[in-house]
Formats: sequence, structure tokens, C-alpha cells
Amino acid sequence: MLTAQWLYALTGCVVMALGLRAALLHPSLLRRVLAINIMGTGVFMLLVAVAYRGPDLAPDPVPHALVLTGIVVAVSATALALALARRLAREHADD
Amino acid sequence: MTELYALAVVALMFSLLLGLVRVLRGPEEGDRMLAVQLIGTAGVGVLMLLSRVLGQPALLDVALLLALLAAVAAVAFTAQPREDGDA
Amino acid sequence: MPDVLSAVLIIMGIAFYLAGSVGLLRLPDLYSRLHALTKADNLGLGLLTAGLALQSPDLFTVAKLLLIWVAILAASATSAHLIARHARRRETRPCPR
Amino acid sequence: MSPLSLTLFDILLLVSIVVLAWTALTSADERRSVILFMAFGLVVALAWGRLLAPDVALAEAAIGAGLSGALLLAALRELPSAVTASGDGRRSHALRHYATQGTVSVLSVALAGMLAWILTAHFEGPARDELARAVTSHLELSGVSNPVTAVLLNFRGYDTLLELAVLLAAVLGILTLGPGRAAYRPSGPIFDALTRWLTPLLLVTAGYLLWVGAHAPGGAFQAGATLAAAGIVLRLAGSEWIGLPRDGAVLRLVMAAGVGVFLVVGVSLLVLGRPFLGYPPAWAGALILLIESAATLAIAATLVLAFIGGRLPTEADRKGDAVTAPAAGAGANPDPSDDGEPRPC
Repeated sequence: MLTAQWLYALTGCVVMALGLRAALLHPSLLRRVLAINIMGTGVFMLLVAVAYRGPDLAPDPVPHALVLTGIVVAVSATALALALARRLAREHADD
Repeated sequence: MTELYALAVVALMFSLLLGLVRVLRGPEEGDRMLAVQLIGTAGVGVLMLLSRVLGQPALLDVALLLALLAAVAAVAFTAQPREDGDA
Repeated sequence: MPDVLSAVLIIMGIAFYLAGSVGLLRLPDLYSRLHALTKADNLGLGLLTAGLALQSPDLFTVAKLLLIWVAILAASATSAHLIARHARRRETRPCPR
Repeated sequence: MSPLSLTLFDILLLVSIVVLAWTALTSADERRSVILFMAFGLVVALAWGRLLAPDVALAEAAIGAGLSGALLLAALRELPSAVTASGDGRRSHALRHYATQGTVSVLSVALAGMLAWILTAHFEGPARDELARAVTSHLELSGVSNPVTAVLLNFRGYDTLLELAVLLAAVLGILTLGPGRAAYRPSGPIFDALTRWLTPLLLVTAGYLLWVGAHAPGGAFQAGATLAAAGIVLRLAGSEWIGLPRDGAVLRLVMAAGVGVFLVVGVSLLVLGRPFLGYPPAWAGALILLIESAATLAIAATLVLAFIGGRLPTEADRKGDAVTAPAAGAGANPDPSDDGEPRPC
């Protein structure tokens, strides 16, 4: 077992839990979007840590491909969520 | 030489961590942004050294991208949207 | 010989980085921090770049390293200007002394 | 490389990641949270580099350092009143509030613990690398020599096609929600000067990443994100159209180009009697480059429109504006810093 792999995977778990907790508890929409992003980063870190196979071996490319597209999809989802929040704010302002 | 690079990476990471203290302490928003700038510059240095330590030339491209986009955070932070009166 | 030279350059670069970070922590107000940081930092990265460039396998890598340094110089000058202007608009006064 | 100093580096890096995540989520001020989140993105990019994932690090550098922060800061400006998920009736009993908080915290910790336990079992068991070995042994047939690009565009082409469709769906959702944000005020001569050489450099870098993706870290997603970053730099400098096609039909065509070209290639192969997206090895490299070029443009357009947060102003909107807008340049770059007495430190 590699120390680095373990350290990063464990941190991924911690960051995911922090993000999940905040996403469920925070009332503010913007903070929730931010929390979901942080949670996603935790999951990405877990995947990249699983892909790591030490300094001398090439890492597993499949999780890397997953995370790579995941990052781009996450930022578009974030933008969609923020656009929805903005629309919500506009609707509230009209009342 | 590799040993020196490794020590340098640790020292740079430490420098980044010092910058982090300023991000957390503020007190002004400008102070925090300034510290984010430091984290970016230190991060570029870390990537340049890691590229050598780990034998990954591609990390130099990552450093280049971070360097090119280093100003974006500060600009986004200070940019003002046009108001209705603006052309 | 190039090994010794680049080792010296890298160590000096790291020293400047650390000086910049300490300055960021110790100096009294935003404006003096700006000053300390941008100078120490850019010099630090510059020396680091020079040290690594001496060890580079090919010219393309050297060019990339130089480009990184120039980009950071420009970015940090711009950011420092914008942050200072922002702080002035928000009416943060420099510390006397 | 001594493992000790590398472990020390790992610990410093991971401490800063956890501290930044925690403070970004708990700080009292939302704007401060966003600044902390930007720092978080920077540090996470270093972690990807450290774990030998330069492909991921490139995407994170373009998106974490450029897009997300700028996007969240722009959104923050429009959501000042802390828009909440469930309206105003939130101030319920303190007791119930603490009970909810306690339960959610305990469940989150339990989930993290369970994951860590599963991972420990996974790491202690024999190495499971069938997939990685399958990729390595078939790499020659994929048409590219970067394994990540091979997985994305060849071995798991279906997934990437669907991911591009998800991007398209997200941007269509954003476009239906109304007009985008107003453009920015010109930010002054210094950033203009920077923009003038930064934008072409970013374009060249995007092209380089697209090209190099065949045999080294890079590819459509990284190139698209870099291209989008160039658009955001232009937008922040005060440009409104940032080089997007003004013709709505052309813009829609660019947005759909990634999915479109992917589908056309796939269906053409079906017609030629091969499996869907089963490239003939001799043609694989060229077909992948074709799909990636289209995908780069589509991803860049999607991300830029996502940053703008809605459709671009139409001619009708502009006519409406023209009535209220005074002479051009009247409000350009005012500098209110000259008046007003600064506050002491």
C-alpha cells in the first residue's frame, strides 16, 4: 500500500464529507453550489488517488478520463444552477 | 540535484502555506486577493519543480496555463458590470 | 559547474519566495504588502526559472520557462494595480510611517 | 527523490486543501468564500500534478483558476440578498435546527468513514488493474499514444459523446432562462495592454493542447477550457461579443458541433459496416483529431455562454437599450477613487 495514495484518498473522503454536509445544511443557494463543487472535488481526488500506482508506474488512465470530463461537466452544471438561482432572484424581485 | 529540487518543492509549499495564513486572516478583501496571487505564483513554482522531480514534462504546460490565467482572479474580483447608463 | 550555478539560483529563488511570504504576513498594510510581495515573488520565480533553464534538455523547454516567468510578471503587475485601485476605491488608507 | 520529502510535501498540500475547503464552506461572508474557493482550485491543481494526472491538472488549471472563480464572482453580484433554497420561513426552532445539523454531520462523517474503509480494503487487496492493462495493450490500435485521449475519444467514445450532450443540454437550459449578464466596464489601460497579448497566447496554447493531446497530456477538454478562458479574459476586459458569431444560427451550429461531428462520424462508420464509433485503426488518428477540433469549439462556446449566463442580447434588446443609453463612452472607466476621504488603517 502506498502512503501517498492513502493520504490523498483519505483527504478526498474528508473533503467530500465537508462538501456534502454544507450542501445539505446551508440555506444560501450560492453556498450550496459551492459546496457541491467542493464535494465533487473530493470525489475526483478519490478517483485520481485510486488511479495512482506509485512514482515509477504510469497511472490508470480510465479514472483520469472520468475526472477530466467530470470537471468540465461540473462547471457547466454550476453555471446552470447559478442561472436558475439568478432567475429565481429575478422572480422574487418582481413580487 | 533531484534532492535539491525535492527540498525546494517542500520549501515552496511552506511559502504557499504562509500565504494561506494571509488568505484566512485578511483583513481586507484586497489582502486576501493578494495572497491568492501569491498562492498562484508559488503554485507555478511548485509545478515547475514537480515537473522535474516526477519526470513529467507536461506539468510545465500546467504551470504555463496557471501563469497565463494568473491575472484572471484579480480582474474578475475587481471588474464592475456596466450599468444602464454605460455605453 | 552549471549544476552548482543552478543550485545557487534555485536556493536564492526559494529564499526570495519565503521573504515575500513573510513580508505578506508581517507588513502593516495592504500597500506595503503589495510592494513586498510582487517584488520578492517575481524575483523568486525569475531565479527559479533561470536555475531550471540551465538544466533544461532543449530550447523549447527553456522558451516555455521564460514565457511562464514573463506571464507571471505581467499578471502580477496587473493584479497588483487592480487590487490597489480597488482598495483605494474602498477607501483603505495606507498606514502612516 | 527521497520519499520523506515527498511525503512532507503531500502533508503540507493536503493540509492546505482541507483548510481551504473547510473555511470556504464556513466563512461568514460569501464573497470571502468565493475567494477561498479560488485558492482551493489552485491548490487542487497541484494535487493533480503530484498524482501524475497532468491531463486533469490542465483542465483544473483552466477551469479552477479561470472560469469557476469568475463565474461565482459574477453570480455573487446578482444574488446579494442570499437567495435561499426554501424561501424565508427558515427560522424554525433552534432545537430542531441543531438536531438537523447534528444528524447531517453525523451521517456525512459516517459516509466518509465508510468510503475510507472500503478504500483501505481496496488498497490492501491485490492490485486491480485489468482496465489499465487493457488500455495499454490496445493503445496501438487507438490512433493516439496518450492513453487518456485514447480512453476518451476511442475506447469510451460513447461516454464522451454523452458528456458533450450533457454540456449541450446545460447550455440550452441556461439560454432558455433569459438574457445574459451585462458586459463589464472597460477595466482600464493596464488590463487592456495585458489582454492584447494574453488573448492570442491563450489561443495558441489552446491549439497546442489540442494538437499535443494525441501523444502527450492535452486534448479537446483542456483546449476547449483554455479557449473559453480567452473568451472570459476578453469579456472581463469589457468586450461584449468576445468573438462569438453574432448570427444566432451559426452560434447554435458551433454549440452543437461537438455532438454533431461525433454523431456524423459514428453513423458514417455504421453505414460503412463498422460498429458505431469503431474507427478503422488506420483512420483513427485523423478521425479523433476531427472530432476533437469540433468538440474544442463546442466546449469553448458552451463554457463562455455559461459564464455570460444567458443568451446574448438580440437586435431587439439592443434597440431597447439605445433609448436609455446616453452618448457612447460617457460612463467608460470612471475613477471615483479621486474623491472621498480614505478611511484610516
